[in-house]
Amino acid sequence: MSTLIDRRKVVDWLGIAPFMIFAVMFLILPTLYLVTGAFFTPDGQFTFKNVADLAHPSILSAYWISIKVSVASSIGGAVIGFFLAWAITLGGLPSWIRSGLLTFSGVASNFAGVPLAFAFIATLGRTGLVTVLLRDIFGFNLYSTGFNLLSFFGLTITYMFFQIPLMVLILTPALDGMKKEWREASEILGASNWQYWRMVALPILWPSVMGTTLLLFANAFGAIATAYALTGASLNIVPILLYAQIRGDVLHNPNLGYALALGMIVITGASNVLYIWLRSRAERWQK
Amino acid sequence: MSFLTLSNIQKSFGPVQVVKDFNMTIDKGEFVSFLGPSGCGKTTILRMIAGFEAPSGGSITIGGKSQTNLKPNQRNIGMVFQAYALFPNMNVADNVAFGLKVAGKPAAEIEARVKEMLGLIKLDHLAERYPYQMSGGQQQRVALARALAPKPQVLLLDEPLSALDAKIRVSLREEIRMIQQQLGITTVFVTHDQEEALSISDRIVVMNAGRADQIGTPFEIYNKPATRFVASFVGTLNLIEAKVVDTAANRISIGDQGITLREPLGAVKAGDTVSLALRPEAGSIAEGAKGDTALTGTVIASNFLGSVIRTRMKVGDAVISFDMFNGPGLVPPAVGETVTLRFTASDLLIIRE
Amino acid sequence: MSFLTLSNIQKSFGPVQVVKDFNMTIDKGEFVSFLGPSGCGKTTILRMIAGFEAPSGGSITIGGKSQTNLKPNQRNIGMVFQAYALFPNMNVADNVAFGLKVAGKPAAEIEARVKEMLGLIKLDHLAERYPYQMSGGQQQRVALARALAPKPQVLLLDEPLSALDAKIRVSLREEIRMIQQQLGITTVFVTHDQEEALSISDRIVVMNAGRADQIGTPFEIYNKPATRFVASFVGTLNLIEAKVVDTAANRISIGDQGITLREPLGAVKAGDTVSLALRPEAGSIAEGAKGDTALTGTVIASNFLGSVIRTRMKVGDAVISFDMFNGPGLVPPAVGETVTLRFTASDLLIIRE
Amino acid sequence: EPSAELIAAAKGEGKLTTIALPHSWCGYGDVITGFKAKYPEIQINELNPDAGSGDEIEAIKANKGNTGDQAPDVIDVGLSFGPSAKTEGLIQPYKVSTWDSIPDSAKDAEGYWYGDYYGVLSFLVNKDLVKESPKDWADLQKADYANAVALAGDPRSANQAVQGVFAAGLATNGGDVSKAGEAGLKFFKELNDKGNFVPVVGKAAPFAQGSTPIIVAWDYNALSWGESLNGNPPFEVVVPASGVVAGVYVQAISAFAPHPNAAKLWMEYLYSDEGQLLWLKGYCHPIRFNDLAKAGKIPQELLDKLPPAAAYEKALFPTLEEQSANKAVISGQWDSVVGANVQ
Amino acid sequence: MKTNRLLAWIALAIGVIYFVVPLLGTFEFSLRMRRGEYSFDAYQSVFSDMQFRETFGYSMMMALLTIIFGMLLIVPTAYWVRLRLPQIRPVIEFITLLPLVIPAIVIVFGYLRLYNSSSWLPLTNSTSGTNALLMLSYVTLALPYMYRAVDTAMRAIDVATLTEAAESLGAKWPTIMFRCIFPNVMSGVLSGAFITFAIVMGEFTMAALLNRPAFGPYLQLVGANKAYEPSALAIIAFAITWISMGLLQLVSRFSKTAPRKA
Ligand SMILES: Nc1ncnc2c1ncn2[C@@H]1O[C@H](COP(=O)(O)OP(=O)(O)OP(=O)(O)O)[C@@H](O)[C@H]1O
Ligand SMILES: Nc1ncnc2c1ncn2[C@@H]1O[C@H](COP(=O)(O)OP(=O)(O)OP(=O)(O)O)[C@@H](O)[C@H]1O
Ligand SMILES: NCCCCNCCCN
Ligand SMILES: [Mg+2]
Ligand SMILES: [Mg+2]
Repeated sequence: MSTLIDRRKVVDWLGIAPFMIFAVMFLILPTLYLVTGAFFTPDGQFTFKNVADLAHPSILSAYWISIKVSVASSIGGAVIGFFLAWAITLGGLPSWIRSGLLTFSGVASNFAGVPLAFAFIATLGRTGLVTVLLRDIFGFNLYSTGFNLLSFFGLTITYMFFQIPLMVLILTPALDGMKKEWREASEILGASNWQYWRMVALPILWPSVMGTTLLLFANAFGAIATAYALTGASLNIVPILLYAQIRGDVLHNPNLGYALALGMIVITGASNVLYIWLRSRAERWQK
Repeated sequence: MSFLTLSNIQKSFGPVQVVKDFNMTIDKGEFVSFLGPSGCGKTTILRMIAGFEAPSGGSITIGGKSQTNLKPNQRNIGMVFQAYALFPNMNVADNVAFGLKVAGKPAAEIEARVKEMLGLIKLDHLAERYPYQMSGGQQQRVALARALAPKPQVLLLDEPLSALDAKIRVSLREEIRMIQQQLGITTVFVTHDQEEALSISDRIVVMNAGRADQIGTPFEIYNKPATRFVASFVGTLNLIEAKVVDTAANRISIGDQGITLREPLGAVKAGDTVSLALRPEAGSIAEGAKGDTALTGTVIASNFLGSVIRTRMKVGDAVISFDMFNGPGLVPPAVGETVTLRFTASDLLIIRE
Repeated sequence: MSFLTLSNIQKSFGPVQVVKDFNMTIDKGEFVSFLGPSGCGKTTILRMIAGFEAPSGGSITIGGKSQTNLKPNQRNIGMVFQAYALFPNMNVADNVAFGLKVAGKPAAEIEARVKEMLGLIKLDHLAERYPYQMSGGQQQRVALARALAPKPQVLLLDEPLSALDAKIRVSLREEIRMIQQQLGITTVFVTHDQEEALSISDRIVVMNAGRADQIGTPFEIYNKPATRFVASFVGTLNLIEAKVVDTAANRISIGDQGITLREPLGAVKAGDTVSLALRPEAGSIAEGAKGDTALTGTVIASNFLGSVIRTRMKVGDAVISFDMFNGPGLVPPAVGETVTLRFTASDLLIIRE
Repeated sequence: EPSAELIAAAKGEGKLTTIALPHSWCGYGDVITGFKAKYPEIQINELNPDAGSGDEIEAIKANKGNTGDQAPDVIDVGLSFGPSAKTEGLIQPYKVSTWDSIPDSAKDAEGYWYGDYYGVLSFLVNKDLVKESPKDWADLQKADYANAVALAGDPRSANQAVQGVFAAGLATNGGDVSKAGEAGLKFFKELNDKGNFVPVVGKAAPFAQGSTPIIVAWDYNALSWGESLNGNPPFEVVVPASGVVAGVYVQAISAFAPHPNAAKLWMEYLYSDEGQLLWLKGYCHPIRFNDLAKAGKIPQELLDKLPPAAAYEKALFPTLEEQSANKAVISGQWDSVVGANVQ
Repeated sequence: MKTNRLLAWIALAIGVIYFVVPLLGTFEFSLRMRRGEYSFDAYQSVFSDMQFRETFGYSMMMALLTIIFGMLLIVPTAYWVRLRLPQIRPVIEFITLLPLVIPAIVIVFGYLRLYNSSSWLPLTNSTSGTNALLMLSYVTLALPYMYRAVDTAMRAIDVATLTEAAESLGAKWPTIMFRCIFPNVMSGVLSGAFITFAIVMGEFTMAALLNRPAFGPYLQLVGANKAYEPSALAIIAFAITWISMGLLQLVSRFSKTAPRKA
């Protein structure tokens, strides 16, 4: 009998073998192959220097800015994306808007890099469409308010262009799962709309919202092309440093680059662990 | 004293009118059931009382106060849904406390009331459980407690038992009735299970296609159905086609057996066909059974239903079912056997339309 | 001739043994119901027959062939699930055709068989519908047709009706029974609704905590319950505590009223307490009711259940319910009235344990 | 002229893989077309035209042992990458037949790498937005040029940008090469504090769009971008009056080149008169410029399109040591000194 | 309810402004190629470029292959994890997050080391091998989105019971997978496909370093050297991708695979 159970266990694991083989071959091994470079000098000596170098103030500050931009854009994206997802699921809008926005989100969630940066420069840059229109028509000088597209804030709202759609895409199914009866039950018990959202809807959606926000965080944390194209010479964030070390024609210390990559993986891993822990708390009420 | 009044209520969804000129008054503390087939408008009326739908016409008052401009959360009504609709993120105690918290009641009062409610539904020991950890019947009891906790003026129940299985349904409906009587709360109960409606209601509204076909006590509904629809919807009914033999003498025949009816036949003539209704429990084939009328036929099936054995016999072209109580000594009639069913002529109702 | 045999079946999940040494043989064409409270192991046995779970011990044979090493898709067993489990992406015809297509049957044969099956469940006109476009009852009929289409050796039904409401449940169970008899297919039906089990089974297995308490015809189960559990689970039962007055004379007393039992009292002595069971339908308070025994008590409640009126009366400390058929002329006893219930002494069963 | 054996061997290989050669850079488009026309049997496989020097080196490293289409045969990298690649054993020696006419200061004695072309840093000016073009580095600090000045890359990773900072430093500290790095950073810090510096990477699109009205770039890039706009907007390329810094790129053959003979033939073509003049057509000064000029092989119309020759006479060619010292300062301290206003 | 709808319209309006204005800015600029007037010159220039059509076509092909292969890998995996290995889910979720943070260049350099022409699996030796490697790299990049989309869709159906129903009718696992599971998670497959499609159309690093003629590198090249065409290209790419998704959705609606109510 025990062989029977064992056989079933083996079969269970065999079922995810294709995925695991794929992940090992095309994700994990290639990464390890290089990222272990974090522990070597260019001529192949084992060292902790690269990892120790991460403690350099400019690198620490790069991590810190990266984390801040990622947190800001993931939370901003999550909040606005949430409202949009709400609008197309529970807001009583015509159904063509829903499918239109969903496919649009598919495209926009990957509209990044040079074209995106350029789009924002062409819109909100010093000579951008909106900036110029505001100035010429309303006599309003956007930049005299302290606004600057090439800044932390600018980068955050630019990132949100792909963060929001990602949120919409992933959260829509969760909102679809909200039962009408929950709202009615809370209404008939005297709850206001706000009480319903605070006490019922948000707690129920919380695990999905958190999970998606984590995804957005990682998404922003690893995004390089947009940041580079937007604030090329000015922004000190990890992916740019990393690329400068691996690809630049000046700095060029790939091993330090791999240490930077390792740091990013560790941070993502940590945020994932945090998420799993938070979720297990938030999901006490689930099977 | 009329407490909940529905006057000339209409409701249309687009071009379709699903509730048609509905009138009813319900007394304080009364337990009224809405009984009717699927789609007849029961839920719609309930939802209008709750305020989830606005009537297309007519008015609803509770305790003399028009509800027209009140939102659901201003009506102080309790509601229990078919699919429980417990908040999955809250445990039992929090679910029950919800309406009180929302009303800003002090913590001590909430705690006491929740305790009282859990006692009422006998689930004190499960206060910490989450909905997914409970059976359907337990969940439905919690839903009831949740609806009752804020002391609503009216309790609405929309097929609260239909997702449960038979055994639990019976015990829970008795519990609901008991609690309702204990609290004296005016209750509207929607169901399409006739036994359920009959067993717990003060009055029943039998609905048919957006209208009330009959409003009355269970006894009236069951024994004096106002329409053919009510007669056939409530209870199991034999519908028998009979031939008029003699209008003056109230004589008809079923197969070749003549019967004298109590009810006057009315405007028909000899040779016409009339529809008669007979409930399966109205007659008996026991020796010495009382009854001024008899029909003899051949048994074609005999079905054991537990406490009751239902036998079908053929009389001419008509098939007539009759029930007898089961007992250890009882031998159900065998298929092919000839039996004589005795009943009172007044049990035979003439169905007109 | 035994067709499906379960020998010494055991099943444990981790440390918990949920099926304990279960033995049963089922004949070809027989309709057997498994009846029992939630969690007693009914589904588990069914799933072992289907091959979804491997028994921890014992063997299952069908038509003499051991099923131990066969996967579910090799057993040729039809199954109907509580939640229908129709394939949402296929229309009715495709759902029914699924098992035949999978078996590689020629298109013409599939078409013919699907047509036949849809005729059987009377849904020919809905062949093009998708599951979400149909009511629960219709979906369940399609699930039945789908399970029957490949002509399985055995049909398994796991509470196929419990998600449906009362009215549909009754009509569908009759349909299932009819189809089963028409096709002569060996069927195992799981339910925890006793009326359901009683009304359609050739034999019933009453399960209790992983064991079969009794296996027998509905009549046997209902009228000769082997254990106290079976007695109380099947039907509504009055359990009455009585005091032994005279062992030799088989005399006991309920309240202050003496009764002579038919069944020998056995190893008890005067002054002991014994439990007696009496079904509500066994007695009558009608004048001239037959019966060698009588109990007189005070009515405390009278409940209208449609065809039946259930009255509760108090005899000493015991509360005894009894049913009478409803009829237009019938006036149910009023609360407080004193009535005498007559029944046959052999209806009083002694419950030992 | 390449030997017949080399040509035969190269044709035998049938393919050449290049990397980081944008067609608008230095006339590479024409160079590639010319090579193809001359040796139609050899297919040219162009890898990532937009790559930087670091990418080129990494591509060699990553493709050790790979003879697939991903492995570059030849590279064209910033001066400092020549010696370092040699040390790491990533390139192999080859001396073209015109070897002797390449100035000694611009080649590795053993033939591992050799300078190919140079340009000087210049200002590309959008005439729609900037009426008065800056004439020298110091002018860039004027209030007129608020939000106007951009580099053509990130000084932490792009040679072109590093040299821009270096040149600015050189101009403002009176020509002290050894301190030019610090001076350059100071210059840009000031520029940034005044709000004249635009931290967008300058190139054709932002130039046309208007967000980078003045770009500090190699003259050949400035000219090529400007030309490509067809007068929309009109542009001017200004070589500053002081701090004229020349940048030399070097050619080399990968040590792991899958097609070594085709690579050698490619070098022969690049260093032939024909190849050199094609670079010049792309506004670059080929390394044999003086040699060709002396021999009177340069058509006048090519010279006319370049900034006046006088501008180049003052050009400073920093040595390798000077370059790497300043580079370390500029790249290393850019973040902390100029820092950007990103918080 | 009415205030709800109003709020929804407001949210939508804000979203639309936020999303449309930058695209408008890009569009407006793309029209400015001719001095002093708006024209479609930049578009003409893009469309007349052979390379545009070639690279766009190539990337479309790759996108479709990626979607097909990716779904064949992910749907069964998500299914299996739900059915048999729910405890492994956090691990899978973490793995599928990795591609977001591991820089593409790190991954692709790894590929060049592991699967070069002299390795045990010389994928880069041939064009088809390299194409396959590129496609697999796209699957890797799409993993985070595909997995989540499919897993969410699977939550909505009772995977276990459907499987048992199919098994009891004699179905073997390919039938279960392709006739009973796939069609019912089509909504998830589709939304995963949308994102994948967009990823592949824009991806630069993998294609550039594996040296395949994809649209991403072309976009980058044009962006680096031209002024007006990049904007025109961005608009064109955005529009074509969006239209393709719309078509994909229409096709799937009319094919009878997913007749679920909205
Ligand atoms: N929001 C709506 N829009 C359009 N038609 C509706 C709406 N709600 C209900 N209906 C229709 O109104 C009619 C009455 O519906 P209602 O839900 O009141 O029936 P019911 O008696 O509760 O039936 P059931 O027993 O099936 O619950 C049905 O035909 C239904 O389809
Ligand atoms: N996979 C499993 N792992 C652990 N325990 C299980 C599993 N499946 C069933 N059980 C346990 O086995 C016992 C019998 O379950 P089973 O489903 O057979 O009951 P049942 O008689 O069908 O009940 P119900 O009427 O509620 O369907 C229950 O206590 C149940 O919790
Ligand atoms: N091969 C010429 C040197 C390479 C520099 N390429 C510049 C591209 C800018 N990103
Ligand atoms: Mg309803
Ligand atoms: Mg079960």
